[in-house]
Amino acid sequence: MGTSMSPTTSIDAAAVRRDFPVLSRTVHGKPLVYLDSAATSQKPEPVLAAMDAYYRETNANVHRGVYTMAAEATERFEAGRTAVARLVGAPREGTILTKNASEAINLVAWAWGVRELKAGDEILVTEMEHHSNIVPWQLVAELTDAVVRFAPVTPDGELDLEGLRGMVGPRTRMVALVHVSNVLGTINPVAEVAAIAHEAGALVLADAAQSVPHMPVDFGELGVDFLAFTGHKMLGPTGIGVLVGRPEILGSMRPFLGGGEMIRDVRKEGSSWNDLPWKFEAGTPPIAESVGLGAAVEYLEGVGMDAVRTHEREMARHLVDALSEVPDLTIYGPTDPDRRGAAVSFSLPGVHPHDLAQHLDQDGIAVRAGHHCAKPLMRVLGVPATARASAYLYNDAQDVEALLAAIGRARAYFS
Amino acid sequence: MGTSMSPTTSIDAAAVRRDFPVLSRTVHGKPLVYLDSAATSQKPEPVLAAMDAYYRETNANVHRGVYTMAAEATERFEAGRTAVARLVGAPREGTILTKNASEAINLVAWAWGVRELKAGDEILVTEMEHHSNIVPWQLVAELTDAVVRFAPVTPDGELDLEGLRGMVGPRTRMVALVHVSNVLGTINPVAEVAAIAHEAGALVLADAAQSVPHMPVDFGELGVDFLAFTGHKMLGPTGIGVLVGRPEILGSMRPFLGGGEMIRDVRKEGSSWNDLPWKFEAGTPPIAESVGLGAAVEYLEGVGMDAVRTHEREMARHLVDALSEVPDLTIYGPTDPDRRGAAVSFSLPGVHPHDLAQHLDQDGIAVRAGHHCAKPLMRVLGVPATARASAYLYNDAQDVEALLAAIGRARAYFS
Amino acid sequence: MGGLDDLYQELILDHYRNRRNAGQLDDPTVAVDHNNPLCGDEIHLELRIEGGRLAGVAHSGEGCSISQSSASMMSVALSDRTEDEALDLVEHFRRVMRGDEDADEERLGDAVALEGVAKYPVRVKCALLSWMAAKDAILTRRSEGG
Amino acid sequence: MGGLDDLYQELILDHYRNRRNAGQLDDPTVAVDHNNPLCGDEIHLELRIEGGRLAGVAHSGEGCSISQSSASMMSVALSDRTEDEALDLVEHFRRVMRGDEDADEERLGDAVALEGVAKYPVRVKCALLSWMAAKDAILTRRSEGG
Ligand SMILES: Cc1ncc(COP(=O)(O)O)c(C=O)c1O
Ligand SMILES: Cc1ncc(COP(=O)(O)O)c(C=O)c1O
Repeated sequence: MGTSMSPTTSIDAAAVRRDFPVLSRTVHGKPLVYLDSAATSQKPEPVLAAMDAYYRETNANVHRGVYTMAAEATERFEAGRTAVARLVGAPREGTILTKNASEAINLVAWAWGVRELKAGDEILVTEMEHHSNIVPWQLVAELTDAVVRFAPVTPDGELDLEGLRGMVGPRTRMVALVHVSNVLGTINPVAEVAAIAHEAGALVLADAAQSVPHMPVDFGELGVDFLAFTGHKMLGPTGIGVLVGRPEILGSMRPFLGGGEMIRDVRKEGSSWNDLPWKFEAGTPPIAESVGLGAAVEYLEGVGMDAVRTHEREMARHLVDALSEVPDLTIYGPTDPDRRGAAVSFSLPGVHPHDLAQHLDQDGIAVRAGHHCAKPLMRVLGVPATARASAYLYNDAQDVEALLAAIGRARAYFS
Repeated sequence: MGTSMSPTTSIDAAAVRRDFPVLSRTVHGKPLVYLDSAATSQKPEPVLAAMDAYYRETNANVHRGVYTMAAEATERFEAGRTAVARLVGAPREGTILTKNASEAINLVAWAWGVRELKAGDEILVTEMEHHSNIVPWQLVAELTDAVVRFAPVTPDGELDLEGLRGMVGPRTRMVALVHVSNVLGTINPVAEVAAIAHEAGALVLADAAQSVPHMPVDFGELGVDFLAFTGHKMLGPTGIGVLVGRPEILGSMRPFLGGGEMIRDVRKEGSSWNDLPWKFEAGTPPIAESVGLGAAVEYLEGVGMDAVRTHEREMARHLVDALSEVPDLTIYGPTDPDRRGAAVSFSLPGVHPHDLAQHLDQDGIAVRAGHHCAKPLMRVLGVPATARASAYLYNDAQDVEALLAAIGRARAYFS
Repeated sequence: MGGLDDLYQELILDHYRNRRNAGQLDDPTVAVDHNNPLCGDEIHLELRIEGGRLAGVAHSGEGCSISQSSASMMSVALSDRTEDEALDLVEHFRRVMRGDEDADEERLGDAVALEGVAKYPVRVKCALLSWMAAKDAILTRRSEGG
Repeated sequence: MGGLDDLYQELILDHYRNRRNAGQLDDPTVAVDHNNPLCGDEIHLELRIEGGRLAGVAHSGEGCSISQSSASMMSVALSDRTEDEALDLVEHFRRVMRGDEDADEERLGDAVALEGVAKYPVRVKCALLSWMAAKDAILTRRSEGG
């Protein structure tokens, strides 16, 4: 592990870092080492500038206004959608702006599930899902007497594809799975799962909260019906998420949230719906947030998603290599950087993840400790919690070195 | 109508204006006269600064993080909630952050309505509701075979309280009404309606999107069970809204959106829920937006909600007086400034609201034209659309003079 | 009003004040209702189709000067065209409104005056309302009439 | 580790390494399970109540040094108290954790070492877990036992 990046990486991490104001802060007098991007990413200057400029220059409510400022606001708002659609190769009319990835999944669960699911129908998720891809299905199953089943994870933290295949059958109506696990880092074979599901006549939703920010993702290539992700993990602001859906399916669905914007006509006797994507956007949308997300997409495109992925593969390698040096430490998920993202969970006997995170914080290092919103997976792994270090395009090998040194100090403290 | 404010107003509008960067812009070479705050408000410097500082100084995901930055982020995020709760006299645990007012109403419609409503049950709204307080109920009624009924509006644009009383009966389960109409400006007697509804055993939801920003509102005094409002209309950012609910009722409700944050435990067999208010907040919340909304509340408190209301009563008077000078112009809603907010809708024979708004824009004046997301009310008024000028704490009598002069020019153009 | 001259030409105001082909037909082949959900503009459009030609076009409804004058101009421009010519012309007008094509004065007639609307995205929907209704009416007729 | 000394005092590490009253009781009057949903810490708490006194306190579960040592200290601090004394002490500890009161060393015993946790809001929940479980257990006993 050296201090300079591997030559296969075309990211100039030092230059990238300068674009992120928060990365120059200190914590307890130490420079911040931010290794929690799987929870939320930091934001580069152009994203902050775009949102600020929106409010200072042309803030107005969108879509309905005749006046100049409203037209300008609408243009900037819709440009955010266009950028997001472009990034994942999705049709604009199938690109719905929500408040976060969780709402995006709930949208499908409620708008499609509540009306389509019948008693005994099955929703298949996996044991490595984030709560956001479990609880909406449980809530809807409770209303419809459908059943939520969990496809197994192998002991080394990969999706058990054969196990999943065996669980897909005529009662399966929806297969909802995470593209990249926020705990294990595992990259799942979504296209294969989609083929299996479609053959059985089920729909497929991919939770791409941890993939879209970190690697090239193409909606068409994945072959899924729905793709959910979230702005704040991809250099964008909080308060915005995305549901991409196949327009034919979205078109045939009833709306979810009701309100302004999503209607064609409202009468006392009933209402009719606006065109896609607006049919699924009730009320004033996240306007400044879409502007910010658009700027985030442009930033990522500027770096290049291939370069981001290459960089993170290197970071995954650094993290796995470094953590493997620590005696007794257990890494969860694949160790092969080609099979994983740069979120690496681990545990250290005798040092509870909370205590570890607290100690690392003392050295300026931000890592996450806990169940990572994946309690069923924690039970499969047989641990109440793990520590997780997760990297993004602004991290470098020095961050990993700092982490390794601090883990050593924490270990000494508790032994 | 003079150029100086009435002495009863304790707002220094000129000083206030300087806090709003966008107000110094020009449109078509003319200084912006922003009279569309009922659609969305402009944002003062401290709100922009608070959000920007959040991202630059301490952005992290909230609630679950042990490290310093996560604790700081959580503190700033929750301080926004505390400020909002304080503003409307609500308990913190009953103050739920949503993405906008529409989601807040949908939350009640879906979480409470889908489970509680039975065939034949009635939801009573009024003819002056915004679509956001109609469509969610229609969608839920469709699923439950409940019925949505509309309490009448009088010819002069007030709620027909006796008419409403006659429609409340043993089948009424929910009375959902707007506190201040976004079209008519009418201030509804919410406390009286709440008493009528409660006597019949129904719950009451007030859509306070147009009241909380503009006047002192106290959750307890209103006597409602739920109060919905939205950040972007009260000097705050887009992407955040608020549902206030009585904790007993919220506590007995099933959750709405499922995901991270809102759970206590997730098991394959089922899940249990976090404490209020988080039980209703799925996924990463609008963190920066809460920080911004908190700053907006502090700004409003600094001015004083009584002063805001006094100022707007004067603005309503100016608007009504000025528009009354225009021959043939019809004003909708009460003309008595004590009975209305400062959103004033009107129509002018021979000049379609769209054409009027376009002409006014040419003079730098931003007003809204259309159905204002209140199509059932438009049908009651017998017009397809109206023009609407709406004022806020940064408007002054000169804005009204500019409006009046420009209306005169538009009239001449089309006659 | 210099800046608005693009939008409100004399021809537009003329069609707004004196709408051509306003009203109903005695014997329509097909009728459709369209509205612009964002602003409340509404149109009721009737076509009488004889031998594949638009022998009668009539419109009524409510709306702004742009949507009303556009309906009036559309009714003139499409009258007496074959269904295919009419569909082509609707498509041409749509592309003009999106800024994708220059207006062909010969085919559009007075409707060429609406070219300036393309600069005002919100108003484009007003201008298109009646033309989209015409397209819908023709396609409806075809799917029904075989 | 200077800055952490508040949080990780020697006493805390001692209770973490050697938990007092860890395990199960033979004959519990009441048992409760609590967990901290935000971090996964879990406690199983058993009380034996004799003549209104906490004659036995035992705890088991998983968690960080703060929650584990706090459970150990709690078990010592509450042992042999009357129910009311125990509830008062839990309330006192809760107020100390919220920064509303100074710690009363005489009543809290070793648990006074946890005072510094108040500065770390996220960890306060770890420290409180076992104490809240104790309160719940006593109240449960009362509502059941009459
Ligand atoms: C009376 C009223 N209710 C509800 C809303 C909806 O608010 P939002 O668009 O923020 O959901 C609005 C504003 O558009 C409104 O004026
Ligand atoms: C895999 C995965 N899915 C879904 C989510 C939920 O995203 P959000 O909190 O923005 O709704 C997250 C992040 O928390 C995640 O990591």
